[in-house]
Amino acid sequence: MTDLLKIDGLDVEFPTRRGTVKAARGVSLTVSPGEVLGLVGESGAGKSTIGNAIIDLLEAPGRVSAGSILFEGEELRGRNEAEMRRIRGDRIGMIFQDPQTSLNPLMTVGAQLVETIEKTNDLSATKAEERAIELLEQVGITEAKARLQAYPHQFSGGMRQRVVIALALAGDPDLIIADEPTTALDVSIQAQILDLIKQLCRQRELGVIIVTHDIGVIANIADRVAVMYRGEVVETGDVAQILGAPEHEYTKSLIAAVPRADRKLDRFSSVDYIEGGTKPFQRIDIQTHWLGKSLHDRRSGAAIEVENLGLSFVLQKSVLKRNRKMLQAVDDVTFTVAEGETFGLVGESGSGKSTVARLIAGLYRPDAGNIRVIGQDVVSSPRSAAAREARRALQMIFQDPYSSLNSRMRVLDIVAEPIRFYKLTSSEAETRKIVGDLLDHVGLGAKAALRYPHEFSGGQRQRISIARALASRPRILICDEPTSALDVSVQATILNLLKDLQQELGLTMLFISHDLPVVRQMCDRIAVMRHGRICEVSETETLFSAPEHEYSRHLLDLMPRMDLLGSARA
Amino acid sequence: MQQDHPMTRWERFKDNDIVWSFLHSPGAIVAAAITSIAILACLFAPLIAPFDPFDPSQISLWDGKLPPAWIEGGQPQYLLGTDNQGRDMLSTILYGGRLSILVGLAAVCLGMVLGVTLGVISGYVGGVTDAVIMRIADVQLTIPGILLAILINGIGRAFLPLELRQEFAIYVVIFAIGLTDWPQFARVARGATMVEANKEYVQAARIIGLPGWRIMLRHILPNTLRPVLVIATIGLALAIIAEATLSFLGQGIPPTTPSLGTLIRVGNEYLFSGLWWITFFPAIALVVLVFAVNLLGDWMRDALNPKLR
Amino acid sequence: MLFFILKRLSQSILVMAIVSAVSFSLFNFVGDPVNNMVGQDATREQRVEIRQQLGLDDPVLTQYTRFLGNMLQGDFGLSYRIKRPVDELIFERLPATLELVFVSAIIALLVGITMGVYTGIRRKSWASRAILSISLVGVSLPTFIIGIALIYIFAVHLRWLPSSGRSGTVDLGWWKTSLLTVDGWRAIILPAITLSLFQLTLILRLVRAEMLEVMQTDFIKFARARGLSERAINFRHALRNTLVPVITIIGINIGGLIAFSVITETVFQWPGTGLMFIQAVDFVDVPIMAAYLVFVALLFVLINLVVDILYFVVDPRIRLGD
Amino acid sequence: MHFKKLLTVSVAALTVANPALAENVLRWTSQGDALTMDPHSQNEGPTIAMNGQIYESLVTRDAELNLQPELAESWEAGADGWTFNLRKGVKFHDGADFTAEDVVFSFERANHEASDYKEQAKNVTSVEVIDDHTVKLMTDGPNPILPNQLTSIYMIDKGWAEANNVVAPQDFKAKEETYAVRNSNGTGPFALVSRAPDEMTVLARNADWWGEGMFPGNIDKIEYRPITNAATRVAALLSGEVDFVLDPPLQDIKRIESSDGLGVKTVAQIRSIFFGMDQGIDQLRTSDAEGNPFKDAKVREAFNLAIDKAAIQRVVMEGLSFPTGMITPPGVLGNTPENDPSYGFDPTKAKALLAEAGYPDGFSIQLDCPNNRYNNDEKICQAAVAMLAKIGVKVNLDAIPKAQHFPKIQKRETDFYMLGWGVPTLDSHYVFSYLLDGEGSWNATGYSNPRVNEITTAIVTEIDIDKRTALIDEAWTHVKADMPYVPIHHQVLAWGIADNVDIPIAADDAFRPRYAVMK
Repeated sequence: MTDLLKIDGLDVEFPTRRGTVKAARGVSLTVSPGEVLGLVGESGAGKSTIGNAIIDLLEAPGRVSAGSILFEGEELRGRNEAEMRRIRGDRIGMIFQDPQTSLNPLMTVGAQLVETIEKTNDLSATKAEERAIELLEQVGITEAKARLQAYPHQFSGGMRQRVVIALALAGDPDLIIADEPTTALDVSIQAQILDLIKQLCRQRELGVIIVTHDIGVIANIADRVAVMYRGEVVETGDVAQILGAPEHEYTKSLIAAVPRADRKLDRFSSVDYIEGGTKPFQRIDIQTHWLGKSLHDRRSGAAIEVENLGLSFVLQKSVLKRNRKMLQAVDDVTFTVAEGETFGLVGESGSGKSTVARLIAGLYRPDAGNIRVIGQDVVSSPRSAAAREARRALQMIFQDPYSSLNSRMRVLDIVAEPIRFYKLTSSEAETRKIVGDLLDHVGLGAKAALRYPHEFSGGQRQRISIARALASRPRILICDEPTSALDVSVQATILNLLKDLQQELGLTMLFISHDLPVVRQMCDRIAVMRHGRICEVSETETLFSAPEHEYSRHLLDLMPRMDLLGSARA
Repeated sequence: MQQDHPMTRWERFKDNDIVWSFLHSPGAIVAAAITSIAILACLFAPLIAPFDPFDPSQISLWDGKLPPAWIEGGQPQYLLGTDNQGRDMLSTILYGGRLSILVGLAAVCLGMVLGVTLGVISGYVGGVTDAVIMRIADVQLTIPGILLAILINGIGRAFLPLELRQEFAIYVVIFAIGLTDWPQFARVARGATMVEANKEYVQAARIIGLPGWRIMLRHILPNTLRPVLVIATIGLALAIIAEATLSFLGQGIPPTTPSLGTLIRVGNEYLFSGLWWITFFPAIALVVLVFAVNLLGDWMRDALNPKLR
Repeated sequence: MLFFILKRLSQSILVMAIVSAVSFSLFNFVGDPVNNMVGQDATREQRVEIRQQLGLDDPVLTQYTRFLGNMLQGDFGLSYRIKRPVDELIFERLPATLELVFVSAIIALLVGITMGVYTGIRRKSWASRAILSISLVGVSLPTFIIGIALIYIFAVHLRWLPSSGRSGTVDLGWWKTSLLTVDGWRAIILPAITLSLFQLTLILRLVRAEMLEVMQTDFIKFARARGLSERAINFRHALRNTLVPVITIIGINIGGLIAFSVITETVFQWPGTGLMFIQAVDFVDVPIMAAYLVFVALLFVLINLVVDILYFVVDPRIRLGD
Repeated sequence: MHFKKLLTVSVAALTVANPALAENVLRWTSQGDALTMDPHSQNEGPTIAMNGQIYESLVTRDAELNLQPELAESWEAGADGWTFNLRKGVKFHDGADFTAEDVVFSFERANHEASDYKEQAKNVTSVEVIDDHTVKLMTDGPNPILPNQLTSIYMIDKGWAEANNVVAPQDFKAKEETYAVRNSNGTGPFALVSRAPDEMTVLARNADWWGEGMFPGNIDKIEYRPITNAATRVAALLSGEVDFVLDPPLQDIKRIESSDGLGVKTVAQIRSIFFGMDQGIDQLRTSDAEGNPFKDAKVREAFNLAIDKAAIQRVVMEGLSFPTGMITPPGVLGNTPENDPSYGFDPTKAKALLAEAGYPDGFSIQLDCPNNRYNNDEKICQAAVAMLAKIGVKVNLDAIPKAQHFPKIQKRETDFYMLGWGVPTLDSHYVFSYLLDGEGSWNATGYSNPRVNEITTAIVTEIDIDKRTALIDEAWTHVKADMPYVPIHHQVLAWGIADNVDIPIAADDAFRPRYAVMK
């Protein structure tokens, strides 16, 4: 089998003012026709750079500094722009991550297809249109002829990604590079798109490179896998071998850090290979420390009680009420979280799970229903002293580590803000001491206090967020997808930290996630949400072994099959 | 960027992308230099200028209309010549520039404070407050700034008592220009606020239980300042031009304490009579000043827009 | 769509109501109109008489109601100075202003967009850098300085073009145009360039900035990855997307042209509404000032309405909804 | 390349000069356009000048300002009025004959409530028709100077006015403009062809004019374009777009003179510029001084001595002014070589006088000044500020448009102000009654000398010319000693004229096209 693409010793550099950054170092890869190569790695590993380097579309000022890229036996390096333009689209197709932004919003889908088709094939307008319809049908779009006249915004996300694939196929390429093609999509749609790519690969004898951070995607689609770490390919091999019996230390850590859906573990295996800097800092003695004062308030009973909660948003305004389009984001939701319990809320995007969290946190006011926090009604008189007091016992950790910290404030001021505002200490010196302790306790070290958020990585920022939440001495912690923006390896350490805190402080936790394996590791009980409603509430192990609701079963079916993952480092 | 010890303030300052970009952009450095020299020269005009053009007892009409020192007939103590009243052009330009810059700065500050306050409130509170503030801004935008300034000036002239008018001419101009500026600031601040208000750090602050004013002041305001600063710089250039235009149309600063615009208006009458220096030097001073401020604003816009860096 | 337009219309009416109140208040705050109407030799009795005849002694509310009623009929009263109906004066001078603004807008749009696109595409070329530097000088030059300089160079020094005024007008009955004769075009060139220069540079810089922004988007990258030609990428994809935000700004810019025509008309003695306005301010001719204010606001509101509708046409996301 | 070529061609096309015209077209400009073509509606300089080319009065002045017959061939004074013999065979532009009936009608119209010429026309109480071509203008008692007062009361056709419903002049009350605002029908040498206000007014020669052949003028067509901005006005002359600028700014005179094909004519104008000091009020409004320093003649003299009129003449006025000690110029009955010289310039003495008056450190005061009325008005005021500063008087200058300045004088709300005064009647009575009489409507100085007031009344009816002149001289001697004003100078008129046309300049600043000759 001859190689469709053979990359050898590829170096890519980005000259910056702080010196030249090597985004890829000596990367060698091969792809054969009809084969799916998975290129996996965490953020900053340089995986996307490889894809862009192949078709010579590196972001400025990046450049290929060494190595060769042989495509069907021809060298692609050093080609001029005109030659590359003939290769792009015609012989190598690209699929990008976000279907929302990959299509020109002002042109009909048909026009974009036709212009791409006409570029390679000298076809008449009607022929080109026929071909466009054919392509849309191939990627599974029904009523293709009618939909040619539609604009991208009239398609759903999954459909748009199908259009993107059709566009990538329009020039009848031999190689497709798909850069995180499913990351922006919901699980159920993700599976369909991956199936489509795999099917096209087989049918057309295409070579496919899938660039992803998601081991699940690799497990589902790849034939062979190349693992990248800090610009280098550390390991290449058959998918079963890499996932089941990795050889390189990094690969081993990475695979180990992937949350297992198939069984519950006590803790995530620590991944020191990656978070090399996570030295064990001095931890505080909760019993005697300022932070532990809330321990004495503990009581038994319900921490959060939600009754018949409802909230709708206006989607489209109109003078006439009947023309107004409303979205019932939360619809008759009822559940109770007991003190000290970790309660999970799962569902796909748009299921209303984050909205429920924000309702409880008081960021939105409900249209209907009631919420009690530690027995205190916080809906009917939200500004009463008792309601405020109850609310203070409740803190939240957010999804995006970048936007959840005010970049203009020092870490000290961020963490100290609730302490200072509620005057929880007697002096500024004490405040500083406590902030230092908290930062030590979450594994950052007290010295971090004087820095600004942008000096920290995503995982470290989540630790700052956690420290800020602790500074209010909360009894309830709402975690809204706290790790979904993080790399797998970092995710493990953060989840471990949350588990530790929960045990030490006896926190009640409301854990929101779309990621079933994570939820399984974290939660005692789980509520499954869909279209603003709760489908079922079950004990975690019950849900995973014997789901009651049809939708729960569907979700579980869609979980990436991890059969290939061996029991390595379990 | 993982260091064991926090950087000192100076290191952090130098390491700042914007500062770095500034130190590596010759245009920005030149512009900043010109702007600071101009601003300093004008602010310290009383110390630098050879004469005090506002002190009538220092003026001798017989020294009027002298050409610059290097031209035949010029006198060395009047480097850039004298105007029709016998005032030293260099001193007049320095004092006039001072007035122009002060008016510009004050007008921009007024517009900025008003606009940012209303904009942040509008963006954060939303609802009816937002609608009311933005409708007022719409009305304001419907009447072009320069017209409004002319009108406010006209009204100010007619409305203020005689004795106050002289004294308040400058304030009326500042008010007129500042008032026409605020919707711009309000829109930008509102936009930025709406972006920031949806960010999770603001939600975190709300969950902590901080009151709205404190969130706006401590969290949102500092994060909206970047785009506001860009607008303010460009706004300063526009305000200086607006003042000059008003004065040129005879609706601005009176000729007894002339700004650059007033000087150009007066000088323009001598354009054909060979006394080119009376209009040329103030015009050059104005253009260079505005150009420098614009250059700075331009660089700032690029530097603060991470996408284009 | 209907809802959208109705909403905009009601906003426009609100705007006009406020502007009319402002312009009415001019009558009460600005000067004593009587002084501007009587000759040097008028006696005190004559003054009192005129006040009564003008209804200046009526209660303010009565005066405002009268003003609104008259305004809706296009009646702004007689100019204090010229003693002719203001609406007639405005309509007499309207063609001059609108033609000037029209020609300027065309220059600003054509040159501004072309250069903006060029500098956006050839970001690094020396020509782009030169255009950008010059454009920065352009925004730094006050309109009146440009006007004076152009007059000095092209009229007085080179004697190529007339220094001021409008000439070669042809009366079409309902419109007096100067765009049908060589003389007319000779006269309009300098003021139109002067007026357009500032807006031209603004449009140029805006188009460039938007172009650069659009060039960073994923769909441009995806178009590149499909191997589309530079032409197709630049014009079919980038330019069209650039124009969507540019349209709003262009609406404001044309409004700016109307506002700045006051200055240009003054410098070039262009017999339009702006010149009339500034003369009215000098003479505190309140009916003209008030009418001009209302008239400019109306133009602005109309332009914004047109821009909103253009938005509908250009952007399918708004046109077709989600 | 093609584009470049196209550009060259189009520029060439645009720069081709107007095709040579067979007729003599005079293109001229001045600051302001006529407000209306109705001859009785607006008593305002540019309006009178424009209408004076179309309409005519019974009596006119030539370029030397001598009274000349126009629609009347001769006139004679009587005890109760003047008899005028009308010119025969005069036709209006529409062909109607000019008769005594039209004179009666015109005076009635000029005396109408809506007329702006009432002040002049009211001297004629009624018009008695003697025959078709003889009228007697009745006056209230003897009026020695009636013909002087008639030069801008234009004759209008009764029939035309009635036919077009313009029997009365246009009124500010009217909602509609009248026919006469944009149409005209006079007897004059030029007839209106087209008019776009503030833009362009075109007049064509009236071939049926009575004076055809009697005057040197050979202009066939007049194109008038008003240009408000002074620099732009000069630019139009320099660039050859106009042949004649009525009012070029003084500082540009040299430039015009030195330009090829252009020249300048100057003449002393019948207008004097001076400052008024309010010596009537007890406490000045804008001064830090207790009471009113101006009540002390020493202070008034100090002000007079502090102003360096020679410097103003040379630097501010470019030499185009005549420093003076009177507020009325030569050419007006009453100005004499004895009284005309200025008070001189002596800052030392001025300072001493101030000290004597009790103000060794001076005082502050506001000077109200117009900025769009007289030649370099604002600059004269600025110069005065500097000069008064040198004797310790701190002057705050408020320079504003004339529309806002003049009401201050009329309402007597100013302490210290600039005013200029022209004398259309060329008689001192016009000055006394407005500026020096205690009740004078433009006398904001509060000056009231009983003897001057007496003389002002007396000379209205005094027919004995010698006696009358002696009275006038006496009054001026009082004024010279009392110093209620600070006289600065008499203005000099300058016209910028292209060499291809000869236009005689006139001291009243009126353009008389019937004398204009194109070469």
